[in-house]
Amino acid sequence: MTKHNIKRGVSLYSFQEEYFLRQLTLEQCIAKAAEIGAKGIEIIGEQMVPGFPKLTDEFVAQWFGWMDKYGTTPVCHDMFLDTKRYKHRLLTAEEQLESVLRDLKFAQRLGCKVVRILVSASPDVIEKAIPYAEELDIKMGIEVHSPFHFDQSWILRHLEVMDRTCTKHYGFIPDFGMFTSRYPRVQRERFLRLGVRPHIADYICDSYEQRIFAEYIVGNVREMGATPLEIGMAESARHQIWSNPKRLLEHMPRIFHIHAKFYEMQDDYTEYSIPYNQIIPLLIEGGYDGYLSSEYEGNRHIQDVQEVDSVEQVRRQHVMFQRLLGEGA
Amino acid sequence: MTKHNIKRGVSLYSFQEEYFLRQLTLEQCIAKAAEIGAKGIEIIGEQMVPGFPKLTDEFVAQWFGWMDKYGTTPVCHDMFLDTKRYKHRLLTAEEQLESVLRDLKFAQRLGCKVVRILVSASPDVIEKAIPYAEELDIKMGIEVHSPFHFDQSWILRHLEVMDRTCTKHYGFIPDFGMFTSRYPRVQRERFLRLGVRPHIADYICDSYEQRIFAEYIVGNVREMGATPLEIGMAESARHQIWSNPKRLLEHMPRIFHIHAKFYEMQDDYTEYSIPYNQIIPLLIEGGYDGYLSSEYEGNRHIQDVQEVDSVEQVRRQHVMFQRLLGEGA
Amino acid sequence: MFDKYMICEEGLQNVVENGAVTGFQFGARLPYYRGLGLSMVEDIGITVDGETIPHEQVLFSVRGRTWTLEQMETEIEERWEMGEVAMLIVQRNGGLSSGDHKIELMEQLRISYLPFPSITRDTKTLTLAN
Amino acid sequence: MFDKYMICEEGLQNVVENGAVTGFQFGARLPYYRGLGLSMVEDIGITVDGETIPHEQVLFSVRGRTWTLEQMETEIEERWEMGEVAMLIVQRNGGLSSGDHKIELMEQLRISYLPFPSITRDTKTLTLAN
Ligand SMILES: [Mn+2]
Ligand SMILES: [Mn+2]
Repeated sequence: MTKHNIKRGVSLYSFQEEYFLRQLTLEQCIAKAAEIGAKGIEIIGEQMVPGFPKLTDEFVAQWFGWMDKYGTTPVCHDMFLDTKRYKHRLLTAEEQLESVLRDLKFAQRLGCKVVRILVSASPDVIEKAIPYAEELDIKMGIEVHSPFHFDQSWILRHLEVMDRTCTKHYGFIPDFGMFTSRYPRVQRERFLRLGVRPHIADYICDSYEQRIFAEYIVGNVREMGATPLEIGMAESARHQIWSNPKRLLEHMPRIFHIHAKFYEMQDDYTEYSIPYNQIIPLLIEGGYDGYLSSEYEGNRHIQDVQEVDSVEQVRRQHVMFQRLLGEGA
Repeated sequence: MTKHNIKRGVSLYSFQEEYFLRQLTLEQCIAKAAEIGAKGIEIIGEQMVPGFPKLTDEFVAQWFGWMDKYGTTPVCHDMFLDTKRYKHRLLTAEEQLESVLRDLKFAQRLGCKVVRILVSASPDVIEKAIPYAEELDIKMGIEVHSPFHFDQSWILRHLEVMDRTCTKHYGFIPDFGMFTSRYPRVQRERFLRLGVRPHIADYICDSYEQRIFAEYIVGNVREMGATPLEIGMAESARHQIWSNPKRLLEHMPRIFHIHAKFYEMQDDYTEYSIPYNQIIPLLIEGGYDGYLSSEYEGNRHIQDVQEVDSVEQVRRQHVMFQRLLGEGA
Repeated sequence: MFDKYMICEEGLQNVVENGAVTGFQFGARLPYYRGLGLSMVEDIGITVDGETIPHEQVLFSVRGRTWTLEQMETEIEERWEMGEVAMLIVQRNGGLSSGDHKIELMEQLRISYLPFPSITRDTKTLTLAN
Repeated sequence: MFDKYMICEEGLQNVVENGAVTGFQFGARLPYYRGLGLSMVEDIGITVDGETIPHEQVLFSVRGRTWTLEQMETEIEERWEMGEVAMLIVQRNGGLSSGDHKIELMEQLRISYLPFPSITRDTKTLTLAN
């Protein structure tokens, strides 16, 4: 295997079920990540830092204390941009910039060198934030999240800003949900439990796998006499995509971080929907040297019928990563 | 200007209004094309050849007679694939292959070296047609038509067949509708005549131009209290796209032909929606040596309020082509 | 895209057979930019002065041949060409009175690349000359 | 994605002020994977045993502070954290009788990246202990 410098980490988003239910504290999430070998920590401030965006000195000290104790590294903070904070108006461009800067500083204090920019953020606002990101030496990565993809018009607008400014502090965070080659089985099964008829679910999943255009799937399911729920399942195909993995190579210099999205890690340590065995070799080939940050997205599909075990799911993904990265035994 | 070998032509699709109303015969369409300098003729057999797919010797002789008389060249035939020919079943794969072969032979008899493959055609069926296309030396080009684009999952499936078979007879026909950077004005104005309120139309067009994701446009227009017609206008933004023009360079060796889509050629010989001045230089740079085949798509948007003059529209587009291709004065 | 051309302005007339008026007819076109095999013309709906014509009373006629709507379903060879004027014949004893009549026409097409039936309508007031 | 956790199973109780039962309260969470400023909690709808509670009788309380729904609209600083249990207080003389009550809860959120209001519901039967 080609030598590489790809590192493994986890977005604590993955543990949302357990954190939400107070089965795991923030410290325990970090401890679990460390046990798994996911040493790079991605955090969503608005998720697991009560009082966000305020950071007390005590919290910050504790945070770095945990990093030392568990041998982990802060990697990325995921920002949101509440343009609809006020009931009757959108945030002005200045207020939006302020919100972005707030998140850059938050990340900086927690030692994160990368900030995930929400895909809906305005390229004009992010452009204005570039000098601050350069000053703080924080890399802003717009999350390319399904159904967006590298060639999508809005993403191309962001790319134009990157090209024009030539900055090293504005790039991409691909979310590997954009390489969903099969309809997630956990999602299919949830729809079946809700009452979708098997022949409709089969049609949707088969069509998705054959990469039939989503509008055809929706239209054909309507023609099959679908219920509103079944149409809803068909419409979900609009939000999932398979796009061209080769774009990872093309954009490698500006890929700062990766959301290693997954829906279901199976017993055999493969993901049901996303062909990691095709994608990780491209990262090695392209010389990617950031983190593969686990992002588990399955809990919402199984919580109605079974106990969610996010930690086990992330563990399995890291067993897969180790295999594909040629790490250890 | 770099030397190039780009040729000019027209799809007779452009003259559909006049042909439909029997204001122009097929011969007159060809004569008009020649006058404009659009010497490469693209024909849709099912549109202007009564009795399709049958071709009489008389018709074929007349066809080549017209080509001689007007100094034109047959370039491309656009195929359709009526998978729903029968009421209660889809065509089998064999029947679909037969239908493709029928169109290859039709094109061959009319002297066309390229066949436009409908974007919805199955890659499995087209793969089976490759040996026949090679034998007949007809290039099959799948039309990459908005909202499809070069990185769209269905198109990538077609690309996989091209890569796997290494054939020279299966490639792409980009339809430049995939580079629609502004919402077509003629379409906007039709919606206004139908009753869309100006502030809604403005919101949709501005958002489209800013490349806001179509689902946001639809959702926001709903929140603005839109009528079903207004929602329909917003939904039309789902079918138009701006994609990455650089893909033309990447795929140049397998681009056989081009649909130079346009909605409205203005008095100043520029197109309102599609930035040809950005795109044609890429074709020159990439060494494209096929035809720019005019495809006028504006008639449906203006026929309710004015006489359609497709010939004038195509003429204006060719004035633009001449300028951008550095042809004559 | 050619909705407004579906019903031809001229040509509404009664059909006379053996001296009896057995119905009326008018010219119609496909609202589509290419011709289509008749089997893909899924339905033709006609309303005259607000009265819906039962399907079995409608005949489709082009280039000297005539089909019932049911027969069209299995007609694989013959086509309705682009812009071609076909005759829609409504079988109805006595036909229509002379003067103006409001005709509503619906054509439902099975277009293979659309995941839904294409349904298009046109309404015109035609004059039956005496 | 956390719909089923919106209403807390435990904690339905009457509110007693100065010896009088002035209402009842139960614990609730946001059905969302992050915390949200209170101004973006657009609406909270409560039904008890089929009876809809008027909005002005609902109070929201977290970490020792309490807001009416109207006051929440302009509360920019304070947040409802992810997974945090807030108290929804219904002002109603006499509160609820002891025993089982069917509670329906609707939370409407203004999520900036969604082009529509996020509306989520949960229904549970809670027991008011005596
Ligand atoms: Mn992500
Ligand atoms: Mn085209």
